[in-house]
Amino acid sequence: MSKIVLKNVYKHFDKKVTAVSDFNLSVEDGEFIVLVGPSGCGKSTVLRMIAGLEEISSGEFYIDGKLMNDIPPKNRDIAMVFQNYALYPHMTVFDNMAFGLKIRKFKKDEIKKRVEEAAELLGLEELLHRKPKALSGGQRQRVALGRSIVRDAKLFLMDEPLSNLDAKLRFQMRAEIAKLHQRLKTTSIYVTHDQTEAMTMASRIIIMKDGVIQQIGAPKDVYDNPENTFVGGFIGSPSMNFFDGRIVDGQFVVEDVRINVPEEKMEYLREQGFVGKELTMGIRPEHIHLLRGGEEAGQTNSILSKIIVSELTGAHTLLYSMLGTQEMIAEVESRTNVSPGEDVYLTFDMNCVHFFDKEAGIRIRPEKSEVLVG
Amino acid sequence: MFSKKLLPLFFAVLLVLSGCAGFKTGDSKSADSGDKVVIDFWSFWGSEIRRPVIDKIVEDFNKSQDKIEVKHTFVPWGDIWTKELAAIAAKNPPDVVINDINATALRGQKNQAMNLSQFLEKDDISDRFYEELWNATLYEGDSYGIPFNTDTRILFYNKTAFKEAGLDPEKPPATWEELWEYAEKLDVKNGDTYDRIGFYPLWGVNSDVWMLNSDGKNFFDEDGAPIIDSEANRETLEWVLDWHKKYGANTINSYKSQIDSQQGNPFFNGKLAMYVNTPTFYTQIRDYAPDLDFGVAMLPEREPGSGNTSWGGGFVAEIPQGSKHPEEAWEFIKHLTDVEAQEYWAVKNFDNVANIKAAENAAKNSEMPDKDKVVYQMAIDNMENTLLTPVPVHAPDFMNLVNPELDSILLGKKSIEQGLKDAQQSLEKLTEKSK
Amino acid sequence: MRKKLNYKRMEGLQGYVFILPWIVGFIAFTAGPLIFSFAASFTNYNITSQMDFVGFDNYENLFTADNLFWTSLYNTLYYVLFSIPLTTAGAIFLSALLNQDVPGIRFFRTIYYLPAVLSGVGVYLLWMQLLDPGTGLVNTALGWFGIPGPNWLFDPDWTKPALIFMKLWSVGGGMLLYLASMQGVSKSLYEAAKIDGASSWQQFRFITIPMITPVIFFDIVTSLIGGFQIFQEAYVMSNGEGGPVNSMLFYNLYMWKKAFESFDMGYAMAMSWILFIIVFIITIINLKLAPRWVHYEGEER
Amino acid sequence: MEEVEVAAKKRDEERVASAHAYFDNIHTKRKLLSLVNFILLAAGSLLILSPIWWMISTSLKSMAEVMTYPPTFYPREWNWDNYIKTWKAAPFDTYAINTITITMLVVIGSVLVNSFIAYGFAKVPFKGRGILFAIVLSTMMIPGFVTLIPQYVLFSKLQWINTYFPLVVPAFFGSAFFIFLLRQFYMTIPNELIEAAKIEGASHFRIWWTIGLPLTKPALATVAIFSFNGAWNDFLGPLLYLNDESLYTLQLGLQVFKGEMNTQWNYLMAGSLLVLLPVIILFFFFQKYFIQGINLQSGGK
Repeated sequence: MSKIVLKNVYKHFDKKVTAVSDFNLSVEDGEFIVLVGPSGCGKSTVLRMIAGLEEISSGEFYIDGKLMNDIPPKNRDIAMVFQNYALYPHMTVFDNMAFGLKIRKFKKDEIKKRVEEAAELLGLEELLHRKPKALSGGQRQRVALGRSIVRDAKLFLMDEPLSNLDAKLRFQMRAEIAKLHQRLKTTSIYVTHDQTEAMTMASRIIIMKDGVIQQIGAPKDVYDNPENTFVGGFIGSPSMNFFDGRIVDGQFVVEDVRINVPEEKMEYLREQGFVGKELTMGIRPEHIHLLRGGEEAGQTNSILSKIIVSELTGAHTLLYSMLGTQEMIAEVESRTNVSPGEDVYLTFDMNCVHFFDKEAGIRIRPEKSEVLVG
Repeated sequence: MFSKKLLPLFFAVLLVLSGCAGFKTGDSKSADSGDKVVIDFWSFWGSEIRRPVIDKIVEDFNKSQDKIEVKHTFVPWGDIWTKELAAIAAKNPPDVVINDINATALRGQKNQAMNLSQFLEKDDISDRFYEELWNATLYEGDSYGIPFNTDTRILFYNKTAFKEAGLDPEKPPATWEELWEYAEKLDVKNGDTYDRIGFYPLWGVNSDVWMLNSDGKNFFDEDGAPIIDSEANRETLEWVLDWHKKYGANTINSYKSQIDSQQGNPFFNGKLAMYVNTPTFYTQIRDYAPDLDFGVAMLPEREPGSGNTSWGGGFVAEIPQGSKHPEEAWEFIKHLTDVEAQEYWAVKNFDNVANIKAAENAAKNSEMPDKDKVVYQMAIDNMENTLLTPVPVHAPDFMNLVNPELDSILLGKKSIEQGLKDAQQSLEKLTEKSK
Repeated sequence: MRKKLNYKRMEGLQGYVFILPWIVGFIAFTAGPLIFSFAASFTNYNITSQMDFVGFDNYENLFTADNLFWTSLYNTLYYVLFSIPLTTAGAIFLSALLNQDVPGIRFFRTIYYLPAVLSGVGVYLLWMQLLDPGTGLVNTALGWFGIPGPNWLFDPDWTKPALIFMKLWSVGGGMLLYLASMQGVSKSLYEAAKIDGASSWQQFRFITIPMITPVIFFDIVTSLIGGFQIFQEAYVMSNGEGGPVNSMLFYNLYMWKKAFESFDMGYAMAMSWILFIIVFIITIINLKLAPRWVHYEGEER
Repeated sequence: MEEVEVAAKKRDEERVASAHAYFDNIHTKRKLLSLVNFILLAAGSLLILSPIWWMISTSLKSMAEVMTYPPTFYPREWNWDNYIKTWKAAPFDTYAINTITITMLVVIGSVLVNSFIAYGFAKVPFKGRGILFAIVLSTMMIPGFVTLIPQYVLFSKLQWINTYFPLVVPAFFGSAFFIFLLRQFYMTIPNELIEAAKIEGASHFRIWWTIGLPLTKPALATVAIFSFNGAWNDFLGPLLYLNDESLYTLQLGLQVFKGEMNTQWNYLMAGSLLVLLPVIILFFFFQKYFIQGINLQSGGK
């Protein structure tokens, strides 16, 4: 099967714009890699370089140890699903799926067998003789998938395949693609701008910004330990809260609010000389808790805040308020009945916060120990 | 679908066509019949009337000897000379071409047509033709084309209309003044429109013909100096403008567009009483208005004694520069312009021919009906008055400068004095430049 | 680094293979005559007897000593300026009508295409008849509405409008192009627009027009090139003269007269290269402006 | 409570009624629009057809009637045999076969080769593509007159004079007009389609053949019609390059009715109409091909 490696890959357009810089990645056989990032971050360019649709400006790209830079797309043994599906409008579903096989001179019955298998897998049996314009969006998406499956390629590339579908279909297809991958175990690289898709489907996520990899890791890893404020903010919904402040006397001071910092965090902050410096503290909304009136109220680390908006999302409620002049979102149990305008006490789970260098936005981590938090 | 069917079809077509005549390269004259020299002869005579006549002349020539075979090709009128020019440039021209007589000297100067003096030295046929025609073919004393046919301009008038207007049908107008008086009498006005128009000078010919008629002088003198701004020309244009005012632009343009486009001519049904055209116009009267009672006359004089000068043109047979068989071509041209062929042409086409003898014979030819003979005789008689206006070799495109001035004058955009002065100046500039 | 023949370069080579027929044809049939005409524009070439180098004389004469050159240029610009917008708009409008479901639409399409098929001298002679100020069909019809028709081909102010009018008559060729491209516009776009409450005009303006801009662009560029080369109609309808008062003396007509009547071929070739430069500049401007308004579905990225 | 129910029922009814009214309204509107279209098209057809009626009417008149002034709108006598006389006035059978031969080859060449070249310009990236394309366009900008003589000399050197080669062979090397036209259509094909095919393993040649050709069918039909028209009506080409009357084409044949002195209008018009007829018939039946547009945005929004 296939292992792919990208080493110091760069992409320049017109010698001026650098779309991708110093991209390094090693993918194991059977992995499902998701490239995620805002539009224009270079993720599609990476995919297209892997596909061979764009030239690699510098760096190396290997499949199974073989340098692929100068191999044309057709010889890379890859399959790709496009955002617009790129179905051939003048061919039937069957012909669309069979196209690649015909070109590769497969025998007629073999083509038929493979297409029918894929069609069955995707529930397209009834539609084989239709043309793309007679299909719904979801069906077209399936045909595009089917076209890739029949090829039995080493590597499966998907470029925002779900972005043209409505929310419900997207959810459904997401699960289907994940299921498909579990069955076929083909190494896959998937590009999306939707972090939820990334989180739910990936075996590893690559977060990109401005052509540079921000972090690579398993979804949980990336979620729990964002390397920088960008990743912290991009992954997770609602996104992480960030507060600018400084460490004074073992406390994190945000404007006029003071919050105690646990000693183990203080230790490495002190060691690395961040005391008194401008820092950014990041905390996920689910790590901000609502204090019941009375017993716990008024204890340390509790903050009195006026709720501006309260949003019920189902199991949870999002509470919007302000910490000083900075916006704050808390995700609390939905049974809590809090109305806008109400003053409540919120508390931070300080074991789950991250501190970032304010200038660089990079997470400050314990120097020696690899102790993970949370 | 469309791919699989098309390709074999395409090759099948190619295969079939490879046997087709249009795809055989090589010398088109390779199929010589025996030892005969085949010469190419291009003319623009392709109509059902003229074609058989010229074909017969060619056939007679081919039968008359056994050394030369003339192959006649019809090439469309006007475009024939573009084609000839290209063929001359490619050094693969035909051997004989019919071309415009008025530009013969120019083609001689430009080395397009062959200098024929080498043949004329051996057999001089120059005295076969009207002198005016022969002179038009000369450049620096050498001839570059042999006159074939010619034309002149005569006045046609409607005798019935004359009678109605109380005019003597046997006494056509002799001067411009008379022409005007007659027209006044012949006009039949009906409210704003005319049921009959007496005469308008610029239908059938242009104002330059009247300027020529006025004093027998062209726009250039013998030395090539422009003389367009002359007293006579000014008077002529004044006279033309008088006519213009008389009938008004709307009436004039309406008739003119019909006449120019060679459709619908008001002379045929008596809506126009007098009309200037070539003698061959008679064939149209004969064919399209057989009942019309008409007479012919020479162009009137500007004033008694100024002369009935008329204008003519015609065609020559020439040997393009680079012809492979000039000797044989010459033989054919001699045949083409000899009495027999010329007379045949004249009688069959009712056309003025260049050969004097042939023209005179034709007028007496028994095949020609009496009515035809009257007109034909007039055509021959008028040759004495007929001048040609060969293109001056030093200013071949001078009309580009003159025409707009004449247009401006007629449209009232410029005074006659100004227009002629401007024309004179631009012509002087032009001749100056090309010296 | 080995950069000799990677697949992108291979692809580039394929590109050359695709355009190879054109390159071969260009070199074999076009380049030679073009170079020749360029070289000859610096000579007094008269096709048959002379071809002496005269430097920039031809060009200099054109700009400094030849009024007719300017007249012909003015006439041509006038014609282009009015005929291109009118015929383009006319063709788009007509194809919009012919793109509808109307009974007998196939006949209508055929009828409107007819004038584009009719070509050559015969048609222009026919138009001379129709534009006859007295009995011509055009002025007769205008008369029904109480409009006194102009003298068309006899009035220097009306000759060019007459030619433009004639050109409008035969917009059927352009109509074909637009019809073909309108067929490619997705029905779903119209459906979406209808749901958004767009009127027929708005649908036309905001969907049809943008989607056919590639063809509009093509039409404008090629009709500009063609418009500058107007010749035959003027040649026929003015009896080869360009009159009255040179009002139909278009650039190519003047060039033709120079080349084939006074055999001043070198001069005519110089004229042709000046025209080339004018048209080339306009085309380049067109190409540069194109990305602002031409929408290529295929390049949406 | 009953009151409420009644009110609700009434509301429902009203809603249904208003929906009916809405759809009725749309329906009548659409009908009305279609009617307006029809009237517009019919009125326009009269405008288009009136010159053609003039041709038909002239073709049936006797020459004497053609020459009467003022002209008659209907022929006084309908001389149907004019058509037979016309056809017999020259070897039109031969001319027709010749014209069909040339036209067929030109159409085949134009459709295949231009599509091939245009694909290269639109969808294969290669170095110098922009400049080469500019040169393609440039070749349209040089007036034909100035290259006429050198081109004739060239074909003469190739020994191609008096053959169909100069008329047919260039069509197999692409024409700027058609290359540009087809390029515009290729540009509207989404790049993803091409890329998808590349990944599936298709070469550009394969993509052109299996995807490019079928997807540009309407444009190809347009090219076919245009090139048919061009070859069928070509006058200058056959005039220059054919010396043998047995090789002449219809357009050259028609010229026999035009003389230096007078024109046989009735025969000329009859001939022109006869020559026109196949083109019209072809167009009528061919139009379904460019009406069969292919919805290229099938994947998209």
